[in-house]
Amino acid sequence: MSEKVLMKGNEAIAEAAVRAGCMHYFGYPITPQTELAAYMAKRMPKIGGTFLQAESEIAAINMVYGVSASGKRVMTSSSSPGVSLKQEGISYIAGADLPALIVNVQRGGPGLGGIQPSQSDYFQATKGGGHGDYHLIVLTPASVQEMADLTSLAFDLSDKYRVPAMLLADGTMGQMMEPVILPEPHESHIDKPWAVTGTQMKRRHNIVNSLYLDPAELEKTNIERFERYKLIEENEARYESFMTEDAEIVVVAFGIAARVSKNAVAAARKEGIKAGLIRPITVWPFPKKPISELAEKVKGFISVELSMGQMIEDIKLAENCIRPVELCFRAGGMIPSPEQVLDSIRKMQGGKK
Amino acid sequence: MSEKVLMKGNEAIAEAAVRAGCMHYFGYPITPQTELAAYMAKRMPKIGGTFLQAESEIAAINMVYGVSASGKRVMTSSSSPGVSLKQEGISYIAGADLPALIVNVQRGGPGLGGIQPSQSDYFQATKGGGHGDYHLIVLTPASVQEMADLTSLAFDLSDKYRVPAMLLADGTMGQMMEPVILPEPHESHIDKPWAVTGTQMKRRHNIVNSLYLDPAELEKTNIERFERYKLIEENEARYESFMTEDAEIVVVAFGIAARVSKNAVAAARKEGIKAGLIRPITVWPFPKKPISELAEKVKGFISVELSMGQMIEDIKLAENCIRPVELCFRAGGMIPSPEQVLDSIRKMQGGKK
Amino acid sequence: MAKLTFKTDICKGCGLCVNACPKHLLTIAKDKINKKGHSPAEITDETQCIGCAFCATMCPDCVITVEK
Amino acid sequence: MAKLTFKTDICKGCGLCVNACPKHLLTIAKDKINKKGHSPAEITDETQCIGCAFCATMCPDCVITVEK
Amino acid sequence: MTTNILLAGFGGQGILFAGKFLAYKGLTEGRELSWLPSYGPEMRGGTANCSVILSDEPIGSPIVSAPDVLVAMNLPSLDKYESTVVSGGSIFVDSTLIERKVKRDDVKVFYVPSTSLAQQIGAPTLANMIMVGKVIKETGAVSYDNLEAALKKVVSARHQDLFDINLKAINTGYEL
Amino acid sequence: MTTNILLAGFGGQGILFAGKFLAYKGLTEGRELSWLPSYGPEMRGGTANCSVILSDEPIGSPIVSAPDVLVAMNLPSLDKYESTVVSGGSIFVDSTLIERKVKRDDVKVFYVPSTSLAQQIGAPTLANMIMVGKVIKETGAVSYDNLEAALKKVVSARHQDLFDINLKAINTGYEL
Amino acid sequence: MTVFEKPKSLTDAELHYCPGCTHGIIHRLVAEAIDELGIEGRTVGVAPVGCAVMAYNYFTCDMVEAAHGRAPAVATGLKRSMPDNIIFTYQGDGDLASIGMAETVHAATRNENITVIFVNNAIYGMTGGQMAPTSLPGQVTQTSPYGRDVKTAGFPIRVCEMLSALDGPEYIARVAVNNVKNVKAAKKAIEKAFKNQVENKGFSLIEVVSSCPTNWGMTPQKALDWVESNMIPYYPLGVYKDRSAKEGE
Amino acid sequence: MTVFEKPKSLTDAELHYCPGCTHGIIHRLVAEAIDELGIEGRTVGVAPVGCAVMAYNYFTCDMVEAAHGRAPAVATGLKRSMPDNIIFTYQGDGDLASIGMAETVHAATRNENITVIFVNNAIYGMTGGQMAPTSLPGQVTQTSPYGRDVKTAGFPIRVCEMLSALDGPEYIARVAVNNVKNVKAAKKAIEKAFKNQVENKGFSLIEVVSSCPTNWGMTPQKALDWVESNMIPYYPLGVYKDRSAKEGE
Ligand SMILES: Cc1ncc(C[n+]2csc(CCOP(=O)(O)OP(=O)(O)O)c2C)c(N)n1
Ligand SMILES: Cc1ncc(C[n+]2csc(CCOP(=O)(O)OP(=O)(O)O)c2C)c(N)n1
Ligand code: SF4
Ligand code: SF4
Ligand code: SF4
Ligand code: SF4
Ligand code: SF4
Ligand code: SF4
Ligand SMILES: [Mg+2]
Ligand SMILES: [Mg+2]
Repeated sequence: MSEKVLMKGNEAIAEAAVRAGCMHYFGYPITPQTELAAYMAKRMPKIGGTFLQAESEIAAINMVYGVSASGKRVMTSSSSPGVSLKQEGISYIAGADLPALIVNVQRGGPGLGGIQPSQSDYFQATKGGGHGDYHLIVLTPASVQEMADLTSLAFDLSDKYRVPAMLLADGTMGQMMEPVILPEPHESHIDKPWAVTGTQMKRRHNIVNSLYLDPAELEKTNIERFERYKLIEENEARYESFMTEDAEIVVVAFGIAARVSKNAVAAARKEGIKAGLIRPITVWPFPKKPISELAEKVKGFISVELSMGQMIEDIKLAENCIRPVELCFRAGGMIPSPEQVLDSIRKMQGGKK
Repeated sequence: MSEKVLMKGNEAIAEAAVRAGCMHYFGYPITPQTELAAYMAKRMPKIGGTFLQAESEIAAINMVYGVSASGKRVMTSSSSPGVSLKQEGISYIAGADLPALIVNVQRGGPGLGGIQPSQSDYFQATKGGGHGDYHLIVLTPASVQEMADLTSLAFDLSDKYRVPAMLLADGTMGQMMEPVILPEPHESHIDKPWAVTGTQMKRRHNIVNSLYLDPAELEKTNIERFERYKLIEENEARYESFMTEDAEIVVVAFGIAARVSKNAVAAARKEGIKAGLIRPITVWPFPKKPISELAEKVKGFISVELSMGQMIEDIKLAENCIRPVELCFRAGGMIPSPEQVLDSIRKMQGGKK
Repeated sequence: MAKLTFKTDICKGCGLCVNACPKHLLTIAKDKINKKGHSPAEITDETQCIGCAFCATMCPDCVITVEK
Repeated sequence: MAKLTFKTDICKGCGLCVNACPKHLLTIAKDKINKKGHSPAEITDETQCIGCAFCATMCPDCVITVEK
Repeated sequence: MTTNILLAGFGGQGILFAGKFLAYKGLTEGRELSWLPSYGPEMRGGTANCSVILSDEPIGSPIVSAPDVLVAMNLPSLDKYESTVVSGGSIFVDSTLIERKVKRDDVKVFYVPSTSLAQQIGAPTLANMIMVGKVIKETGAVSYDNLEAALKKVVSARHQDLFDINLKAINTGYEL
Repeated sequence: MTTNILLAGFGGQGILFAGKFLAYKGLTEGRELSWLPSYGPEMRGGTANCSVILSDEPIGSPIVSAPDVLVAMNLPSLDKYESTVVSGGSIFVDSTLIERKVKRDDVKVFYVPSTSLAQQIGAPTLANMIMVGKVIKETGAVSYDNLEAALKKVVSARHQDLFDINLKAINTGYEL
Repeated sequence: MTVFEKPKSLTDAELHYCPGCTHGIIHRLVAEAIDELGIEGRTVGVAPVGCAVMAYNYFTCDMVEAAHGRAPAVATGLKRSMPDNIIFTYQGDGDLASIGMAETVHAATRNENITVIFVNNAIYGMTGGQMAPTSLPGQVTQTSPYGRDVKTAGFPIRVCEMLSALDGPEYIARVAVNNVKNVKAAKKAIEKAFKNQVENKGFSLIEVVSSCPTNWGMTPQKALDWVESNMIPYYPLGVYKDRSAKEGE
Repeated sequence: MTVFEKPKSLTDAELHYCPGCTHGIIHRLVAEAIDELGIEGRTVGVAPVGCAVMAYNYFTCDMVEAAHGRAPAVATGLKRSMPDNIIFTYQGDGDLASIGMAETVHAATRNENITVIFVNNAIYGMTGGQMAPTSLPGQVTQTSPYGRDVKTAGFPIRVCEMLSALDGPEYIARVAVNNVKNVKAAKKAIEKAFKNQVENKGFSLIEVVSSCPTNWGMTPQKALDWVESNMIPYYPLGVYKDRSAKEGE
């Protein structure tokens, strides 16, 4: 096992990607994820990989499309406005059943907004910011260690299901340093017979495409894809559960919001309030099961978000609107304090809504 | 009152926009909405307005941003992949509190997909395809008459609330012809003291902007904006209710799906099944009230969509998961037949799920 | 004399070959119609053909094969 | 003789004016510090100033006003 | 009364135009109506079809999947849609271009050699309007009165010279 | 034990670097830790601050909103954060740049003329590391042993020539 | 002896193009170049969004369908991950010079080692005849119904001239396919554009002045005549840049 | 008599730029042009995303903040809806020549009647010093840590040269602000670029070769020297296009 090193979250993603066999990076500068590209700019030339600063986010995502079509692991990273620009490209990648990793280190919006941490691209990431019916596998790291680990996982899942993956982090995760044990180098062993590597005159040509002028055929590909999505929903929903066994009030939060919430839950326990935390590690697929199970026995849920309230809808859908779900939020780059979360917990404990 | 004329839906939007005082159109060609631009290309030069074929959808939406900043009514139109490209621009318009009309005549996706009618950009339109916390006022016409009427309404609402509006149509609505009574010409009477028309040395400079480097300030603008959203949710949710008074099974559908569903509901009634239809005219704000009220007395809901199932989530949230909500769908450009919808109604009538 | 073969099925009757022939040997067979609904090109007098393949060069649909 | 006025508060001590002065009259006051934490520029011998405004021309922050 | 009409043929046969005429005719009669084309990329060839509904009540779906009236202007269209016609409905066949007969016996069938007729009357591109004339006569979907008003609207301003020949074609069909 | 440290000052004073050193020191001691900078557009000036948490348990939020230890390298920082320090915590003030005194009396206060000291030892840019030395001495947030290992990691490979002077600065602070 | 037959690098699929559309000729020339250089097995083509969108069905090599305008970016990805493969894009004027302008200029300035076939038919064919960035002044299209007014709609872009002002690209040439002579010259230029890539020389772009009989509203032959009389005068044929040749001088 | 003072069209807000950053000089020149032409009351400026993002705080005229790279499109919208107003954009090299390349070329080819101030500092200032499309060969930046390798990162784009190849634009010139002489010439060019708009002549773009001491890692004066010794040789100053002048000849 490698030793612990101290790294920024953005850098941990980069190094973990390289170790996952990703030799091709395309990006366009934007705060707060510039360290990721800077790391790649140093690292890739040394190992014969590609670091290319594309002319735009749009070019970057389409370069990703090209590399992925060739069967190689590939990634891009950006932050909120840049990820909006990638939406058409992401929809194409999804529509062509190509694996890829897209990193969004979110900042406050809408518009140019600000550069402080945010989680307000949750809807965009989970419901489909691009056009058409599709999903991304969306992973939400809550530590620098997870920035690395989930990067590895993202590549593996994406290859396995031929579904693009997104690492949905926030500025805090990108900028903070923590000790991290980097994953061992590993490559994909998944065959990609569909890749366009040249026929070598040995097979019929491969075509990477998302056009189906016959709507019946397009419908068929959509339905087939949604069958894969169903498999993913069944097998790949991930979450961490903290003090939920006997919890009466369950906080649901991911990323930095989960870190803050953990403090709050611990503090609530000290006050004798039976609080717990469900931390989704994947937000698509959303970990419905633990939430619907808890719904049977708890008083209510609190959605803690760095947004005006987006995940709260998925919580309600997961728990079948059985219990109240309250929102505890900060927006625009602000981060809720443990005290704010604790207050929400207390309020739910006190008043039965 | 003007006489009935026969027009394609796409053309009805264009003429209605002109009559609503929209003198500026920017777009980039894409099927199935080309007739809209073609109409504008003929009409605008004759009335001293602007028709400009932009170099891309991105340029078009940013030209819209520019005109809107100057206080004038302005619009753009496109179809699914093109609307994905506009997401950053839409987020900017929302973030700068500018009114504007964006028309999406949807086609099948994801990716290049196909050119047949679809409703699979529902999530993108209603949950925010762009980054950050924001909403559009999303109107969904179900006839050529509504293509015209809702265009007028969209401009008015957008100006009133300083929230961009989207007309979310499908290819069928754009391509079909029906008799239509065009709205009388009318202009906005809403003052726009924030517009950048030149200070004329008479006032401090106006700034149209969505950047707030101080996150507390950005949060404040977000919260203020969400207060306006709340007003809109309270006052502007629109829907048509068809045979729901005594209904046991309520179909929820918009656009072409609603037209098809109306046939199915009528057919079900003939079979003695008490079916009804709620047709959302706005999907953001979603007409929660009629649905939650009906939930108390009906057996269940059926969401009929030209997608793999998107609006169904909003129906569940609206009815508080009290009754089952079944999905009846076609995807990729296919359109459900009245028989298919009728089958879903029969199934719900038969088996209690 | 050269030998011309037409894949008549896929000919679209566009007439570009007709114009390209320096010997004016080609014509669109107005009385025929292929399964795609087009009147196909044909050669009037093969004996005069010099095998220059100008016709084939201008054909967008690779209808014509020229042998000498 | 020209008269120079410095808005010392907003000077960033970049030194571009110092280099621009053909008469080498300007200097950065290393011992002073303004409220933004910069050592501001100042004129050493105003009597020598020819009022060419080269200094002001190169100042990115409009610190200097020149009168003659 | 509601008449669901489906017109189908090659691109270039004026299918959409024929449908438009019926729609405008309906409009001048003050009826409810809808017209919906199939649409595709602009490349020539392939099939074209169009749904027209004429009714005295508000129209639900504008898509005609079970036509009362089918106008088939080429074989692929007949093959594709013959079975969709409602029992008791009518099928109009361009018998110049379609050699086979309709197989069903629960529908009225009209064989109209419209493509050769069109050539005969000196309007080779107006087989479509001959069909329209025949449809009007046999189905009463729209009335025969005052054809001119509708035709004026559908023949674009720039091509009013084509007005007379279109009228002639419709009448040719009507008088068959 | 958990120590929540907040370092704050002007951009350019090496605030982030000082925090990084503490973080690396924690790493070499095998402790749990987090380091979180404030970040902004690259334009110079303005304030910079950084949260460092050192702990023997897993760390929840990496944001230090109630510091045990505040290092204030300029007046705006002291003004902003003085009140956030926990009762019984410590405040380290650069007394060269900050003329006023700390108003609270429920905290330990250390006035360190680190900017002038730095000039005196010939390392004008290392006031930050003098502060670090003092923090180590007074708080024991990290141990004094084996400073070199941590310093080696934080001083980038290309600048190992700066190693000695940094060490000197830390020791200067430690020995105050 | 066979004097002329369909190149091997074209599949047997019938082309969906309109009668007399020059896309077919250009496809054939590309296939001939691939045949001639013997690179079919290692070539990957990138289809645009435009009438040629289904080019992926027509070439026997591996194919990728790119988003509208982004073919050069997709090709960049392909080339960077498979430097030994031969990558070409096939793009229309809307695709390459309007929505994809940034991708075009940047692939050129990077001297990305790819081959770009640029079909300039002065119109948006696929979407039914809208104005293209290369539509001529005064040209009537669906979106310039009164003729392209350069005052409001701008001047046509001469892509070769513009790209030649960059340091990056290796080879930039303009050809036409309106008659036998021009087709033969076009063939040579296209071959050179592929050969450059084989020899790692970098970015080659061939602009092919072509026609769209359908949307120009002309017979196929009239359209070719219009190419001669209207297009070529505005878009002069020739080699605009040939870096190696220059270096070789 | 006042020989030199802050122009009226600048607000009293302190500039947030780094010490010695030439953005300040260029702002002043723009304001002087506005003052001189007496157009402040009808001018609307468009700020970019880049270090000059907050330019909206510094000009006394109405201002709009555009998305990264899209200022020419925003300006087009403003100009089309208010033809009597004077619209200018102020953009960096990343903004104008990388992400915004398509918008730049198309505004130019449309001869859109706007004024573009293009600040070429060969770097992405705001985001902390990444490679710009105009970074010089060999230049070390955060994303070209071993120096810009033209083989993989491409050649710098000479915007004036490229745009001058288009028929559209009215006036294209390159100036610098690294010394008094150049600043004075820059002022003239910027004034002309505004005057052209007042006279409805069309698209004018002034490229201002400038510096970024912070991300170049130099003192402000060293950075200006580097402009002289490295930037100007690669980006020669001068008028690249002046259509009316030509017509007048
Ligand atoms: C993002 C996006 N915008 C617009 C379209 C619609 N569209 C399809 S092809 C095309 C232009 C085709 O013109 P050109 O590139 O000149 O190719 P041609 O058909 O003339 O060969 C457009 C605008 C699209 N598919 N995607
Ligand atoms: C869509 C988008 N992509 C990227 C960014 C991040 N970004 C902000 S400024 C900038 C580049 C600034 O460079 P330049 O235009 O040269 O201006 P300078 O700061 O050098 O004056 C970038 C990439 C953004 N805000 N939006
Ligand atoms: S080969 Fe030459 S001569 Fe023979 S038919 Fe063709 S063009 Fe005419
Ligand atoms: S050129 Fe080809 S497609 Fe056209 S008519 Fe001649 S053979 Fe037929
Ligand atoms: S005005 Fe001229 S002489 Fe006087 S200080 Fe400034 S630069 Fe020097
Ligand atoms: S140029 Fe201006 S900011 Fe710089 S030192 Fe001189 S006066 Fe100060
Ligand atoms: S529309 Fe034009 S470019 Fe497209 S296939 Fe037809 S003729 Fe060719
Ligand atoms: S980073 Fe560079 S361009 Fe930006 S303000 Fe600082 S010196 Fe100027
Ligand atoms: Mg074209
Ligand atoms: Mg720059």
